Amino acid sequence: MKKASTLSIATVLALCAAPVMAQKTASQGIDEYRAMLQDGNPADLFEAKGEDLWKKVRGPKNASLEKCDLGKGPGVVKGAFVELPKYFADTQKMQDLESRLVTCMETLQGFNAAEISKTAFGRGEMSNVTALATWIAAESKGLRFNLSQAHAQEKTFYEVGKRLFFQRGGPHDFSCASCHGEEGKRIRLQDLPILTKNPGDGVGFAAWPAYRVSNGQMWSMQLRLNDCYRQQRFPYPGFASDATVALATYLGVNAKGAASVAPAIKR
Amino acid sequence: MQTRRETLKQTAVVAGLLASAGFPQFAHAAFNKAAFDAKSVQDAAKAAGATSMAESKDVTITGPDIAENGAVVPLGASTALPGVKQLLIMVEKNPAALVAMFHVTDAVEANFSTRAKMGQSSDVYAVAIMNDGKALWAKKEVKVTLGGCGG
Amino acid sequence: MADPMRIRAQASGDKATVRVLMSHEMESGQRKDASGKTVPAWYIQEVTAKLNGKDVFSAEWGPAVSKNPFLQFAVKGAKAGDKIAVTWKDNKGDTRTDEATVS
Amino acid sequence: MNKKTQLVLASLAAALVAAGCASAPSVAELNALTDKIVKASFRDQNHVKVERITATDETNRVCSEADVAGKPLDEKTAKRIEEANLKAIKWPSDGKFIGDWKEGEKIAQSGRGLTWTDDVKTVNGGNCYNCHQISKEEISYGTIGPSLYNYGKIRGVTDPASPASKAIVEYTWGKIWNAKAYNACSNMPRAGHMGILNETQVRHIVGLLLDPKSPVNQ
Repeated sequence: MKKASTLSIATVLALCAAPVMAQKTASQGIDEYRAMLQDGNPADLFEAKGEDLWKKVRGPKNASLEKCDLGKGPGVVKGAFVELPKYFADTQKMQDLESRLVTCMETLQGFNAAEISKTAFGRGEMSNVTALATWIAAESKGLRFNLSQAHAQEKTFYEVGKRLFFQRGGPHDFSCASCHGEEGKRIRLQDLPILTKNPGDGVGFAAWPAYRVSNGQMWSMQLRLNDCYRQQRFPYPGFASDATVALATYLGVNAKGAASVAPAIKR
Repeated sequence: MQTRRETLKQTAVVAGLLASAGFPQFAHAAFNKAAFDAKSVQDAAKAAGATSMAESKDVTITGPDIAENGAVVPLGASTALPGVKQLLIMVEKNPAALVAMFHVTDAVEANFSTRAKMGQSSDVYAVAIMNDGKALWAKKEVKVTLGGCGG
Repeated sequence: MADPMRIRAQASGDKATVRVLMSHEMESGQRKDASGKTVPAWYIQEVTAKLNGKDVFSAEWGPAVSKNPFLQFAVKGAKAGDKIAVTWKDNKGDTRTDEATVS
Repeated sequence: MNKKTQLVLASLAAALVAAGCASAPSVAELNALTDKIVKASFRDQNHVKVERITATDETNRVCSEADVAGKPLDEKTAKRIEEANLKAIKWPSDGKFIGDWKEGEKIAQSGRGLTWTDDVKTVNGGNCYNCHQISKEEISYGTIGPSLYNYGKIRGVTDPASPASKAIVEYTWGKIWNAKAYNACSNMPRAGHMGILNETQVRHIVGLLLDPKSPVNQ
């Protein structure tokens, strides 16, 4: 069987059980193509921008984000990414990385969180949130996902996320599970990670934020989920809404033990 | 599109920058618009100074056999031949064939890589323009596939 | 102001391989926006590089170079500790220079 | 985050505390909370309305619940769902099942339509290649559904108009129109039933699969 992995090209080549010869050649070609792009991931550009934004004095309160508590104490960046989403006592809610960043931008820097959340992806402060998330994720590269399920809300959000994952709807009756519920499947030539369990290192939840070569955009996890819902023909999930955080909790808990490669480079 | 006035203004800026940076030895760094506007591989090479064209095993074009996405196709051009003035990377079926023109000096290897946009499957070319105006080229086919769901 | 480049320069033997990522839209001039109007071309036209202040590399690009461009070239005689400075200039006259130390 | 959900969560937590209950919320409570979170989190965007996921039919509801439980539907429920969907199939008004395979191929290739970024006037595609191999020429195909290459040939359809082919022709139409008529919780969309494809488009797809001249059957 084929194991979905954009990283271990050799593994894919070796394990790729393609039905016809022409197909095999094509997928080998695609794997070579992906390998060629690994060196020189433009996500580096966003990572650099994010680091700069973290340290820069900005906003109405003229402050940096260096005191932001991402869950491991004020200013601790390394390791935070692989433990999110989690429950935060100060806001009394479940937050993912982006939701938490927006909270810090409001409390520390004086930005308007609601305004940022309403901003389209890639625009204004939202593009800064994405760059920040890219850098923070990069600081946990190689670390393994290990979300807490200690707090009652963390458990509840996992359960809600599971229900969202299997929620069929829209004109096509699609749920997340339609595409990500079985191992070794593809849409067109695109490998689909199974997301009901740990899909492996650097796959699925452990690959985003990622740079998308198709449109030259840096995609955060929020945008990844948003676009999945778009293609599912679902209505629009609010940025950092409870549904997206619950779904991310389900995916993150399932990814326990997977090493993060974010920021990755994707089609 | 650019207005004529903007073009003129920009030319002035470029000239000013070149002068202030004291770049006279890099006179060829001025943008060769004719080469980049040319539609075909031949016309672009000619505009870049080629007087004749011949296929050559001494020039190498690198790229994937299949590109999952035409927006980003890694391409490289190289040669070990002495006397190379410029190395060009071209995509035959793009609206304008020329993607990038690298000026070869004694200080760098004649080996350059970048990434190109491709509108469709096409032959891609590496063209080495020699000091005497001869252009030596190599080509390979790159297939561009349709990716995910959208299309 | 354009975002900074990422430059990696690595010496091996008698040369240094330089890999550069630039932050730029590289708008082709072929694309139409939502209202059907052509988005004007906006792209890096010239890239130059200096080794310890001396010109070593120059290239001209068209709008077919990908967004957020990647460039790789090798500078002869460069060694660890040398400075590589890369400059790009686009068709609107915007320019940016960044520097890296060869490792 | 919005206040509505926070309230829901707070009240849920309060209820649990008040009951002196340290155990996890019940399935019913979690289902109710999920519904509330969905209502609070999703919004209309262009022509795509929230009702698309809040007003789903019984088929989607029972299949989602079975998926969450990790168990297939019980036989009786599955049968009921399949019968209801079978009854809802609209058969070709003019009795013609087989359309133009060339048009069918175009529809099978297209994944357009019905997202919030699609224009409401977009002609919907069938999304077929996203999940199925169909013709041998197209190498960019998905594998969520089975290969449909040689679909008609394998099933011995040499003349779709012949009485011998009637059953398979009808099944093919029915499957595309409403896949849940044959498999209650199939991953396959109900192209005709949900208005993704119109009758003419379904006819072309059936042609693509069953016409002996179609590349599918070469």
